[in-house]
Amino acid sequence: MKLLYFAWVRERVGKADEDVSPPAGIRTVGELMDWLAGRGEEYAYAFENRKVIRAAIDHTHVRPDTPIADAREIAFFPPMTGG
Amino acid sequence: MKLLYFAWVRERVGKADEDVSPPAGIRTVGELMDWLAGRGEEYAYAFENRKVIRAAIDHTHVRPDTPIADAREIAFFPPMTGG
Amino acid sequence: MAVTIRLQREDFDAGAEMARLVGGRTDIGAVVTFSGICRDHEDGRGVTAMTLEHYPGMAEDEIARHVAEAQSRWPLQGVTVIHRYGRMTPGDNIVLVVTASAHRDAAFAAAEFLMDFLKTRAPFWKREEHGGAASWVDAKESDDHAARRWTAATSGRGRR
Amino acid sequence: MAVTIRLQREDFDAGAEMARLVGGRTDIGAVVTFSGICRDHEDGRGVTAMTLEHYPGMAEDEIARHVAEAQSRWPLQGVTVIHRYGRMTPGDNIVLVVTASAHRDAAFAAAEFLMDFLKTRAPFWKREEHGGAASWVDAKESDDHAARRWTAATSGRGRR
Repeated sequence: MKLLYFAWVRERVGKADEDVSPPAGIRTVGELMDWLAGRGEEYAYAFENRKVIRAAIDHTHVRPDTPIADAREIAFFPPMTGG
Repeated sequence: MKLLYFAWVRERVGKADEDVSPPAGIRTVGELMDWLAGRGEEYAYAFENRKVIRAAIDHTHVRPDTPIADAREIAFFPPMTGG
Repeated sequence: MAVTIRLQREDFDAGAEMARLVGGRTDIGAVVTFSGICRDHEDGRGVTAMTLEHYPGMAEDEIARHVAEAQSRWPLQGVTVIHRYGRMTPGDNIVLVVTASAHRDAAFAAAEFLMDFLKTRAPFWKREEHGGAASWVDAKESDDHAARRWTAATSGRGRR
Repeated sequence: MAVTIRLQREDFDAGAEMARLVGGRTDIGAVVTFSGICRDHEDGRGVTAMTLEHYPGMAEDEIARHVAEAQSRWPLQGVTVIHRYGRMTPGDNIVLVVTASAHRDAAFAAAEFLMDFLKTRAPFWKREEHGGAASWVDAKESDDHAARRWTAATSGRGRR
């Protein structure tokens, strides 16, 4: 699946997007964040305060307990500050 | 004192403005309307439903019990429909 | 604060008025513009034209009082109010309110406040033409209701 | 309903967008326009520039969803939403919302609704420059609070 990062999540991870294949046990958005946080220092830093990080699956806001099984594109980003 | 009429009050009275000298006993806006209503058919028609008629003294909205002693200009008109 | 109040027979250019209020300033974050336009229908009836009568002198005074009241309620950086009088046909501009503030809630609230008061307190009267016939427009209870909310509540978001 | 949604790096002309939404129509009575402008200060700190990052694709989808929601809540005749991205300096336009309806309450409510959701749900992120330093703007509790009022209340004036 494709992951996208925005704003300071992007800056901390050090890239704007990547393709990942998480293990079969990773079922939800929250579990995906836990798994990502274990992938290295930059990910641990990006996901250190998981409560403030928002996620979207295929352009729709989702909660941490949302299943990722059918996702093509998952994005992680800080709370939005547009307008 | 100068009286001004607007919208259908003006149409019913048949003039836009006039100078009047009400008798000394006429002290309030409401009493002035009563007095005007007795001045002829067109005034009686204009002021037949006194409750809906609004008044202003010198460009400020006033109630029927407002004294008219210091008024230079008194206007009568229907409820406003601007904007 | 930059205040413009104009009563005029001529049309106005809403975009130009917005630009004039904001132009060259960098402290304004939010501009709310309300344009009132002559509609071709009213309460299900066709409207072919409309004539707006006003009370010259009092109209300016009454609008200025409500602009001052808006300034005292919200932190505004500019207000423009333009109200036309005379005869208009559907599609014509009638009224323009522009409010500018650092923040959007103040700009929105002040624009709504001014419109509610223009509808119920500013001395203007609309006479509508429906084909051959013409009639004075009755004041709307919904407009009075809208205006009353500003006296019942405190300023800003507290009014909701 | 006439719906325009644009994300763009280029500036926009608020007056021209208003005119385009209304032009040639005689059924619209009220047009509310909100312009968000880059300010030279934020929370008492000077701002020299700002960069807006967005999530292409999702931003359009999210705005379209909220425009559809606004249409279902209020009788609207047209909505335009333009949001810029890229680097802006104080005085530059950031966002434009234009709503058109037969009546002013619907136009005002829909414009406020759309702005509250652009602030809290549309995937945009502001990075402010203060002289040499730059920092991502934190989301504001006041914006979340403003957005929540639309889920708590029913539509139209009932929300107040």
